[in-house]
Formats: sequence, structure tokens, C-alpha cells
Amino acid sequence: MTLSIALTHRFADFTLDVAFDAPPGLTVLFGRSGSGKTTVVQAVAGLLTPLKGHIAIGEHTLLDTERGINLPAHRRRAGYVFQDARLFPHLTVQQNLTYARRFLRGRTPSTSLDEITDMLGIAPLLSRRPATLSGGEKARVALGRALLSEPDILLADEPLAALDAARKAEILPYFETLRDAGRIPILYVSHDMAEVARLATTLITLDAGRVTAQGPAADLLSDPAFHPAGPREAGALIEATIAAHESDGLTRLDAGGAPLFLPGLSQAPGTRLRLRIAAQDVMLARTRPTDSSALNILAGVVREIHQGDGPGAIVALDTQAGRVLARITKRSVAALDLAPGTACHAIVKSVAIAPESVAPGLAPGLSPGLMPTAKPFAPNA
Amino acid sequence: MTLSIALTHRFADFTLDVAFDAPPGLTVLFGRSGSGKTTVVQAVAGLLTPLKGHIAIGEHTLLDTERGINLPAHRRRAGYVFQDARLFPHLTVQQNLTYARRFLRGRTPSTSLDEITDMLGIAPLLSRRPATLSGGEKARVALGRALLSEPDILLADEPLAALDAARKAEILPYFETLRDAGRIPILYVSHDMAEVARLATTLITLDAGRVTAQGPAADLLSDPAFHPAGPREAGALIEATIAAHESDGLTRLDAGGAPLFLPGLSQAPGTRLRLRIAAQDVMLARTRPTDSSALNILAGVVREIHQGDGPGAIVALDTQAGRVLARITKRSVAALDLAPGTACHAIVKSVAIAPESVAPGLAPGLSPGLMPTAKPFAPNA
Amino acid sequence: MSWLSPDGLTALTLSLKVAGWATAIGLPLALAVAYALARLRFPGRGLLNIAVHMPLIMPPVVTGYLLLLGFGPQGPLGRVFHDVFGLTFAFRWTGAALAAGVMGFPFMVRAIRLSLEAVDPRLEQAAATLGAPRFQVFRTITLPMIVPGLLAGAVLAFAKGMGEFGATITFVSNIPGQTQTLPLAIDLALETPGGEGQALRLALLSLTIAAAALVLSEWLSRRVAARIAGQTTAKVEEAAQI
Amino acid sequence: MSWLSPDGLTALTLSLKVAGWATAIGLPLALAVAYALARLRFPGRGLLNIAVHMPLIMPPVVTGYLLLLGFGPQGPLGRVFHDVFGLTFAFRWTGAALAAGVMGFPFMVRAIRLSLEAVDPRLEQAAATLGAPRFQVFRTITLPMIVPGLLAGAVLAFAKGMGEFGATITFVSNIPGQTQTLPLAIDLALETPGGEGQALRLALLSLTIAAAALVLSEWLSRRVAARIAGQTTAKVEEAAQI
Amino acid sequence: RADEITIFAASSLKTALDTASKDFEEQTGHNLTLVYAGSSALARQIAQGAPADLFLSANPGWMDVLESENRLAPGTRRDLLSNQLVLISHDAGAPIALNDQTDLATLLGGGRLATALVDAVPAGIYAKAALQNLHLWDQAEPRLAQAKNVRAALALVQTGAAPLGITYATDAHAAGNSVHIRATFPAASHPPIIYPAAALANGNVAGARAFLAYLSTPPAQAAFTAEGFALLPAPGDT
Ligand SMILES: Nc1ncnc2c1ncn2[C@@H]1O[C@H](COP(=O)(O)OP(=O)(O)OP(=O)(O)O)[C@@H](O)[C@H]1O
Ligand SMILES: Nc1ncnc2c1ncn2[C@@H]1O[C@H](COP(=O)(O)OP(=O)(O)OP(=O)(O)O)[C@@H](O)[C@H]1O
Ligand SMILES: [Mg+2]
Ligand SMILES: [Mg+2]
Repeated sequence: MTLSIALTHRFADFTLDVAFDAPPGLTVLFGRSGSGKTTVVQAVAGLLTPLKGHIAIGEHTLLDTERGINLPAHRRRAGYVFQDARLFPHLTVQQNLTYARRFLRGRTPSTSLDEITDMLGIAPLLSRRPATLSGGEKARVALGRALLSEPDILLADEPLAALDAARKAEILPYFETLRDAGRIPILYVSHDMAEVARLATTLITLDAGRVTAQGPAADLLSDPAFHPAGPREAGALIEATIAAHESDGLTRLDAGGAPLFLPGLSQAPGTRLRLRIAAQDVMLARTRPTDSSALNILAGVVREIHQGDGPGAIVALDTQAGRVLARITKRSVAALDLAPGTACHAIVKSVAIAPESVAPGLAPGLSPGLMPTAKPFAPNA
Repeated sequence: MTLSIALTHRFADFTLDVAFDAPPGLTVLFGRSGSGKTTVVQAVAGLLTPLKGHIAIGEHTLLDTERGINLPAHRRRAGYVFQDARLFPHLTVQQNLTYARRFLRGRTPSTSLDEITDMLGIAPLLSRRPATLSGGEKARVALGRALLSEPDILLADEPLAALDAARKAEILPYFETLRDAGRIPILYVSHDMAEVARLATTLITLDAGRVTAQGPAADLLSDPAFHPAGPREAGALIEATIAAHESDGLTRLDAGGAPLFLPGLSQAPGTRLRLRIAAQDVMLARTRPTDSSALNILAGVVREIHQGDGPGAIVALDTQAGRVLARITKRSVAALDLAPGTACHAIVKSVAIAPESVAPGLAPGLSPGLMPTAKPFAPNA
Repeated sequence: MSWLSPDGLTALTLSLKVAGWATAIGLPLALAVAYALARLRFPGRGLLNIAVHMPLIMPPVVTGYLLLLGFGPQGPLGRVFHDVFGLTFAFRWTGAALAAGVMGFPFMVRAIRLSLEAVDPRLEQAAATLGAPRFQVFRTITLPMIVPGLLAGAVLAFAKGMGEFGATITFVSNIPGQTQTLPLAIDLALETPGGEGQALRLALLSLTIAAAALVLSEWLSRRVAARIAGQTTAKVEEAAQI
Repeated sequence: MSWLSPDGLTALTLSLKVAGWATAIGLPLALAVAYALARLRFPGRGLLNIAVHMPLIMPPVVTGYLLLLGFGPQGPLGRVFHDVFGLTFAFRWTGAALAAGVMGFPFMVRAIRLSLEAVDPRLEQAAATLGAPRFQVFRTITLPMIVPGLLAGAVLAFAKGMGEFGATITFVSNIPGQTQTLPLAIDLALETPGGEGQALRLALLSLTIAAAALVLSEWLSRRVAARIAGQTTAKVEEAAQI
Repeated sequence: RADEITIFAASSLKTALDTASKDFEEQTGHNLTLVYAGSSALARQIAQGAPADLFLSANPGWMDVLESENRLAPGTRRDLLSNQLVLISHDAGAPIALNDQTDLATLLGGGRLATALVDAVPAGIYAKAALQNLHLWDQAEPRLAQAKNVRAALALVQTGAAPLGITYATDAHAAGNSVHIRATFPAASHPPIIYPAAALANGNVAGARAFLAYLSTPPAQAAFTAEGFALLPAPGDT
């Protein structure tokens, strides 16, 4: 089910004018503070009626200002994780979590309270009231409450911003599972490029109330000229298949024939994965290094060099495994005498699991190893 | 002025029992959600009276439950950036920002409203009321309000959590300046290891209401066994002096005789800096690589190998430049036949400016280049 | 009870009944009106607001007189209630309760309205996104959050019901056992030369009852507030002592 | 004004003066008492709470009688006020204002207290960390946030002041031009054979004034709420229409 | 020299006293302030030192209280007016014979008999005495609607809330066609209905005396009789 959104709204000195589709999977709204992300989400949830607009999930119209359709919030079934937690202060944590359960109207619960509280680590808080929770605890309860509401669409406004790295790492796989199950569209607001790279199937970037880029996350991220959060966050996605689990704990992948090593994954050999290689983490060498700790070396040909204003450049390299980006200095470009067509080697320090892994969700064994920077333990040679 | 803290407090199912000193500079409280960070900060601000405790800034006692001293909050002059913004809803943004100005009691303002609003990008919001602000805008106003209060001590509870990378990059240098000016102790709560590495002079890690580690950030971060946020976040600090600004925009540093290249810094040659090298970003090779994009190669001797439970290991290497950590696989440890005493080379992909740069604060030219992951543009060879 | 005449005792039980019913029936109505005034925009909202305040602005005798005209045996509303619900107000304790309810109504509405206006609409929005229809939002979120206002309104109305005199005597006159509430008995005593002692005793009685209601409402209100603030039961108990 | 007798006009201006002063003087006192009840713990807090509610619980005549005993020419408090402040209440408009103020006091206290209890203490804490001493916190944070309660209290007290009858006539009698407020004039008109027309006219007058006060307070309250909600002036104006 | 004279008078005297006082003011140039309220309230206020010069009470009881407290100017108390008690009805009908055979229950037809408070307010006390005297009390008592005062009792009948009521002749008279006088209680069936007057010791006794004297003059008498009162002879006249 595709969520299609077209909105125009005006505040005193801010104008929102966006139109985009959120296809099945997880769509990240990415943009600076004040760019209009929350406003879009509120309109989808039915908490803000835009001046003009049309919002639909598949054929199901939620809002159409021209035809005078405006479904009230409670009939939109939008599970909304608010930027501010908005817990009900008079209810216990448990009552907050199960609040939506009495309004299921025949839906069968797909998750249990226990599952969610375990994942979020809030089981010990069930009898407490929100006023006694820490910031991060509130955020987790708010997330759990939305997840337990069996929504038709999930709206998450920076759900993990208040959480520590370890906690994020525990929760991210849940979003991946949800995304890969593909039952409901997920609109996810984030400031964090690592979260984007890890979760997004579709990426929408907003700036001052307008869409500046939109499309499949993989395509956008492989474009050397696209780095909405700065060149540091550039990085391409490649596809690979699990070849074997080796005895020292590493997993060998086959990326278009080239071997890639990752710390032990739990999926079965043959599983296809999508991986993210941050441009930052790629070094280039004209000859294949033989005596270094780098396990992952991909031979390739320079396709494009994107030179920025600063001392850096992003080099796009076509390898056996696919398009890889490398972020190096202009000095290195000159020293290595790189130009389109030059053959060279990409030395990859770390590789991360990217969104849309073809497997039916990430297995739990993997999750603790995945860190918020989306780089699992880096294999060296 | 050292802030010394010793507290015992008890909630229904949480006990806080901490004692630590926050020497001049910036002390980061680091710990998982619910570990007691906010509780400590509240006690320092005078918003929570602990069961037992002693808090003093130098000789100036704020709290001493034994002697019955408990300075009211308004006389502690603690500029507090709350985890939830807590803006005054009935006042405009400008009135919020200047609220503390009428209670200066003879203090001379050290910053102007213009300076702060420019830094935080909130100048266009001055006449608005908090209810109309976006999440990140609220966070910035709350930060500005505390900064403008001419505090005797600054308490910042995850002040940047709601902000995007670019905005964080603009604000971090301000904290560095404040820290380096050394006028007031800063207690800074953070979940973000990059922020810690960049800002902390002192680091306190909390877990379940207890201090699990404390000490100068540089020392803690150089310990291969210390990685409170997971081994991925390990990284050592080294010292270096600016040698020259080269013509292609890179700056050459001298680290104990070894050359290191960073993207153009603005400080004068001769300035001493402290740098962070993330263990993640270091590869090891037995022989010096000659034909790669890596500009920064340090020869050294393995001092210690810290093997974890997973497939990874952290190798501590003593080089000319000082102690460097490298995070590699156990397979690589075996393949390279590493053991304490082995000579090898550290190939450094990226280098970051670390806290306590000896220069009187970072020059503005640098700040936009510094990203929240604390890695300036990575030099390659 | 030697110091309390049997008439006094009858007046006391009657007063309790009258004030109790006036509060119990008035509260849901006041809630509806307060909700309408606080949240809805409709034609006649201003008039409703003025009407609610009328018993406060008018001398009680006028209110009583208007009640007599409207709800008396010959009054149109009185007939409707009699014919439709079999409910007679004239010269009965039900009429005294009506008078007490009407006189206490503005306070209930105000207290509830103040509480309603203090409810954070963002919480109601959150409930809506979780699938709660408007009425359920009201029942599960709004209502529990305005408990302090409901309690304040109830205690004001009850106190007023215990003290209401002018409208009551004008509307249902003074019939011992039927409409002779404590204030009427007190007034009667005061009209009689030398009746001050009896009046004082009755007044003290009235005060004691109302004070008990007050303490109860404070305690309940405190409990609710403490719950929201997340204090433990032990602390609540302590805080509730006055 | 042909339809309004000169006496009626006098009563009107007097009522305005009485209700106005009762509200103006009562409000700060009510604020202090509400603050004490809502925020402080002190011995006698429960008694104070009951005392505040007494004018509501007692029939107005009793309150008036107690005022007469306390603040009359021979009353101890009356003497103190007379000797110390040169202020006489007995049989003067000041006494009518006192009666109106006392009778309206419980509503003011309640309304303000409800608002006070709804103020988020975390905002007051934030102000304290910014260096604001307790009183300044109150002045700059608490007070602006309880404006709705103050306005509600004021309008209730004013309305009550316009309608107060029993305590007033018992305390300061019904002296034309001095203590004969509108409700007393209305009551007298009702006592007079054929006076219903005059009573009705006076009642309408009273209602008009109180309605005006009501509309004003609603408008102010709306403005404050809208400001906090951050609406633009245009929207406020629109919302204020009733 | 013009005097200020404050008169505390029972509310029921308002119409007549307003007329009489206007004439007096015109004739003498004195300034009268007329304060109307219930006798009990006025008596209490006088006892507490109210600035009144003359008190006109609707019953002797409260005057007695003031007299016993030495609040009255000696020698000024006199019985000023008298009144009659009547049975009135909402609906027109034939005159009713008042005696121990009168079937009040039937006449009331399930309705109530409006009176002023029978234990507190003079009109009610007189009504009770009369009913007892006529052996109608047992019948009447459970059917009473006791109003705050006689005007309120009248209102009950006027609005039809009560089919019958007992009021002063003066009130029934003033109510015009809205009520019907169906019987007058025999003067012997109740204590004489007396409105006493007295100057007050702490007031302007001379002024009070002057006005009191004026009330016995024919123009003043006319004002009272127009309202249905009977003027009692001044002590000096006898
Ligand atoms: N009033 C209270 N009553 C009971 N428990 C409380 C209360 N306040 C805090 N706690 C508990 O104390 C612990 C520490 O809370 P604190 O707010 O200091 O955590 P924190 O380290 O700031 O976490 P976060 O990063 O999530 O903000 C938490 O487990 C919290 O639930
Ligand atoms: N009620 C309002 N009145 C006026 N301006 C508003 C209102 N609500 C939002 N805005 C403005 O609209 C812009 C977009 O707000 P929005 O909350 O959508 O931003 P956001 O992208 O979610 O930012 P953040 O990451 O900081 O939460 C902001 O500049 C904000 O100030
Ligand atoms: Mg937002
Ligand atoms: Mg916290």
C-alpha cells in the first residue's frame, strides 16, 4: 500500500508545500530542524488540517480538501510516536501501553505486550506513572504505545533521539522487521544519517517546507552528488549473498563474485542482503595491498569523480560488487592520478547491513551486534 | 573551580549513589537511559533534595545534608538546559531568552542576545511563542536561555539530542569555547560517544545509579578495555602540533615527529591540538603500505591486545605519536601474527579534533567542517 | 440529642438529601454545559453562558420566583415534568433540591470549565491517534484529568446546597419535613426573638457536615494529583492530612 | 431614563461600586489565601479552608448577622477598623462591599486555586534555575499562568456582588443611596404591591451589567489562552466572539 | 432648621409610608431616609447601634426586645396601625364562611394554604392563632405552605402555586384582581394586629416625635387607609 501525500499549509512565517509517495516499506523524512517534518506527519495523522491537500493510503482517502473529505484522527488508525512523548499522566505505563487495545474493533493483535516491553526494556516500569520516568524511558513507552495500537500506518517522529546507542541497537531491528513485513507504510522522521541508511527504503528530504529530493534510498545514497547531511555521510548500497559462516566467527559474503567478510551473521547461507559501504570507510589504492589487515578489497574502475568546495572528493567506482563510493582528498586524487576509467582497488574498512535485506527480517542474533552508526564490527585482514 | 558531588537518593525502585569531581572544563555524564544522569543534574541544580549529599563548587557549598545546608535553586545560579525544553509558554522566544537577564544582580553579561540567537539560528523566531516552535527550535531556545543566564555552572541534559547534524556542528564549537574559557564547570549529559569524544575533559560513566568509571576523558578513552558505548566507539587521543598549512588545503601536523594530515585548520602553525583516532578507523599492516590513499601511517609496537567475546579485538599500539587503538578481527590478529612486542604500522583513515585542544578555543573557520561524528574530512594518501 | 430539637434533626437529614441530590444531578449537567462552553462553538453560546451565571447575578428571591413561575404547579415546565416524568417540584423536597441545584450550578460549571480548559489538548490528540473516538477520548482522558475541577465543583455545590435559603423558601416555601432545610430552620430561629441559640446550634451542625464534605473532597483531590505526580501511596496519605 | 426610577439609578451605581470594590479588594486576598491553600502546609490550613467556605455553607442571613456582630458599630473588628484605618462598615456602602466580598470570597479562592494547582511546577523550577527568587517566580511565571482563574474568580465575585442580598440587608440594612444595592431594591420592589414591573426592570439592568462583565472576562481569558497557544491576533479576535 | 430623620420600617409599610413621608418633607423641609426591611433584621440592627431615629415594626415582639434593651426613647412607643387577616384565593369564587365547620381540605383540593412563617413572621403567627381559634388548625397544618413573609405568601396565591392563602387585608387589597378575598378572619379570632412605633433613644428623638405626630394627621391617615390599614388613635388623643 502506497501512502501518497500532497499538502499545502501556511504558518505565520513558514509555508509547507510538499507532494510525495511513500511506497510500502519505510520512508524516512529527513531534514533540518524546522523544515516541516512534524507538520507533514501531523497532517497525515489528522491532527492538523492543511489549507489544501490530498492524503491516501492506496485507494483509501484520508484527506481530500477539494472533495471535502477529512477523516477524523481516530479513524485514520495512524500509530503516532510523538516527538514529545505525550504519555497520559493519569495512567500507569501499562495502561498507556495497552490504551489502544480497547479500540481495536476486531483487529487481531499482531504483537503482545510482553514482546514489546521486552524489546523496549520497560517491563520493570509497568506499574509506574509517566511523571516518574526518565526521558529515555518516556520515549520508549511512547514508542511501545504506538506499536501496540495495530495501526494502518506508523508515524514515528524521531522515536530514538532520546536513546543511547545500545538501546537504539536493540530497537532498530524491530523497525527493520516491521518494514520487511511490509504490512503497513511507515513514515519515519530522523536527523540521523546512520538511521536513514539502515532503515530507509524510500528517502524524502525536506528543506524549508519543500521536498528537495525523493526516491528509493539505495539510488539516492549511491549518487556521489547526494549527501543531504554533508559528504561525510555519503555511502553506497550493494547487494550480496551469504556464502558461508567461517570458523573464526566471520561470515563470508559473495558480492558479484567478490568475497566480503562481515562479523558473524545468523541468516542461512544463500540469503541475499543489501549492504551499505560508507564513502568515509573506503580507501583507494592503484595496486592490490597484500600485507594489511583489510579483508575486503574490491577491484574496480573509476566511473565519476565529484569534487566539492573543500579539500575532499567523492569517487564513484564500479566494481564487481556494484557501485561503491569513496571519500578521499583531492591530494590523493592527484597522487593516485585518478580519472574516469582508471583501474584501482577499494579497500573497505567496514561494511554495514543496509535496508531491504532480502531475508524476511533480521534474525535476533544479529541485532546486538548492529550499532547505531550502522557499522557492524569491522573485519580486518 | 571544581564541582564536587556526593549523593545518595532513593526512588521506588532506583537507588542513586554517586561521588565524583567535575574539574574545570566539561564533564560528560554518560550512561544508558535510566542510569540516573538527570537525577544527578537535578540535585546539582537544587531541584531535588537528595536523602544525603554534599555538593560544592570549589569552597562554595551548595548542599550539605549533614550540616543542613541547602541553597535554594535560584541562588545556585545553575544554567540548566532541561531534557524537556521547559520554555515559558506565556512568554515570547525573546522573553524566554532574556528571562534571566533581570536577575543578574550585578553580573556583567558575557554574551549578547544577538550572538546566541545567531549561533542557534533562532533570530527569526524571537517574537514567536513556544507553542508554535518545532521540536528542534524549542531545544535551541532552551539552550539559549540557559546560556544567557550568566550561570556559575552550566548543566546541559542532552542539549543537542533533538538537533540535526548540521545544527549540532554549528553549536558544538560554542561548547568547546565555553569549556576552553574555563570560567565555569560544565556538566553535560550525553548518549553520543562522538559528542563525548569531542567535548569531554572529564568523563563519568553511570550505570544503574552508580559511577562505573571516572577520570580524564583522554585517559579513559585510551584504555582498550574501556568502551562504555561498545567497542565500536573506542578511540584514543594523541597530541600534535600544527606544522604547516599546505597548498592543497590540507594541514600538516607533527605528532611526536610523525606527520599527520588533516583538512585545512585555521589555527596558526605551532598551535598544539589534541586529536582523537577512532579504533574503528585504524588498520594495521606489518609492512608500510606504499601505494594507497592513506596519508597517515604511524609505525609502532603492539603493547596490549584486548580480546572481547565476539570476533573482534582491540589492539593498543605505542607509536611515535603516542598510544593508538585499533579495532580489528581476531582473524586479522592471527593472520598478522600480532602479539605484544610485534612491530607494525597503523594506517589511519580519519582523524578528529579532540577535546582540550591547547589553542584558546576552536576558530570559527573550523566549525562547519566538524561533523557530529567528530571526524573532520578524512585525509587519504 | 438534647441540644438538637427533632425538627432540627429532620431539617438536617432533609438538607443532606437536598444538597446531595442537587450535587449528584447537577454535576453531570454542569459537566455537559462546561464542556459546551469550553470546547464547542455554537450559536447561543454567549446566552447559555449568561443563563448559567444568572442565579448568581439575580437576588435569590428572584431566582426562586422565576422557579415558581416555571416549575410551580401552574408553571409550564412544572407541568411537563409532572406529566412526562411524574416528578413534582412544588412544595416538595425535590423542589428544594432543584433550587439548590440551580443556585449551585454556576460554581460547578466554572470549576469544571477551568479544569477543562487546563487539559492539554495534545493528550486528547494522542488518544485519538490511538483509535479512541471522541466520546472515548472524553471518558478515558479528559474526564480523569478534570477530577480536581469536578470535586471542587461538587463541594461548592454541596456547600451551597447546605446553605441555600432565599430561592428555596421562595420556590417551595417552608414545609417542615418536606422543604424545611437547615438554612430555613436557621432563618426561622433567627426571626423569632431569642432564637439565636437554636440558630447557632443548627449553623454549627451545617458547618460540620459541609466541613466533612470539604475534607473528603480535598483528600480525593490530593490523591488524584499525587497519582498523576507519581507519588507513592505513603506520601499521598501524608500529604492529605490537613 | 423614564423606565428607571432615580432610586433605581442610585441602586445601580451603588451596586457597581459595591461589586467593583468587593472584587478589587477581594481578589488579592483570595489570591493569597488560594496560594496558601494550594502550595503551603501550615497548621490551621484545614481551618482556613473551612473558614473560606463558610459564607457558602451558612445561610446568608447568618453571615450577615455574624458580620453585624463582628463589624457593626459595637463589633470588635468594626472598632479596630474604625480606630486604626478610619474605616467604618456599619450601615455604609463599605459594609455592603464587605458583605459582597465575603460572600464572593469562596468562589474566587476556588477558581484561583484550581488554576494554581494546574500550573506546571517544572516551569517554576526552570525560572528558579534562571535566578528568579520565589516571589519573582510567582510574579513572572505563576501569576500570568493563572490569569484564567483570576478572571473566572473575578467575574464570579462580581456577579455575586451584583446579586448579594441576604447578608447585605442583614448586615448593613437597606439604606437608600448608602446600602440599597440593586438586589435590595429588587427585593423591596417585590415586597411592594404592584412592584413586579420595577423589579423586572432592575433585574434586567443587573443582568445586563453582569453579562457585560462576563463577556469582558471571557474575551480577556480567550486572549490569554490564545497567546499561550501562539495564535495570531486575528485568530484571537475571531475566537473571542460569542 | 432642616433635620435628617432615619426611619427603619417594616417592608409592608412601604407604599403608604413613601406617600406620607413625601408630604412631610414638603411641609417641614426635613429630610427623611426610609429604610425598609424585615422587622427582625431591623430590630437586630438597632440593637447593634444602627443610626435609626424611628422604628416602625410589623409586630410588637421585636419592639418589646428593643424596649427591654432600653433602646427606645422613653414614652415614645405607641401602637400606630392595625390590620386585618383575610383568606384569599387564586380563582374567583363565592365567599367562604370561616368557622369550625369550614372544610379547608375540600377548598384546597389537594393544594396548599399559603401563609407567612407561622412561628416567626407576624402574619403567620396571627394566621396560626386564628386557625387554632376556629379549630381549623389540625386540618390546615399539614397543608400549609409557609412563605418567607406575607408578600411571598401572596405571590404563591397570585401565581396559582397555592389555591388559597392567608394574608393581611392590605396585601390582598394591593394585589388587585390577581387574587380574590374570600373571607375576613373575625378580629376576635387572633390577637390584635398591631404595628407599634417608637423613637429610638440614641437617635434624633425630636425629629422622630415630629414625624410620629405627623402620621396621626389626616393626610397621613389617608395614605394608610388607602392601603387598607386602620390608624390607631394616638395616646394623646384619648
Ligand atoms: N519520581 C520518581 N519516582 C520513581 N522513580 C523515579 C523518579 N524519577 C526518576 N526515577 C527513576 O530513576 C531512574 C533514573 O532516572 P533519571 O531521569 O536520572 O535517568 P537518566 O539517566 O536521566 O535517563 P534518560 O537518559 O532516559 O533521561 C530511572 O529509572 C527513573 O525511572
Ligand atoms: N502553530 C505554528 N505557528 C507558526 N509556526 C509554526 C507553527 N507550528 C510550526 N511552525 C513552524 O513551522 C516550521 C516547521 O515546523 P515542524 O514542527 O514541522 O518542523 P520539524 O521539521 O519537525 O523540525 P524539528 O526537527 O525541529 O522538530 C517551523 O519553522 C515552525 O516554527
Ligand atoms: Mg519536529
Ligand atoms: Mg534524563
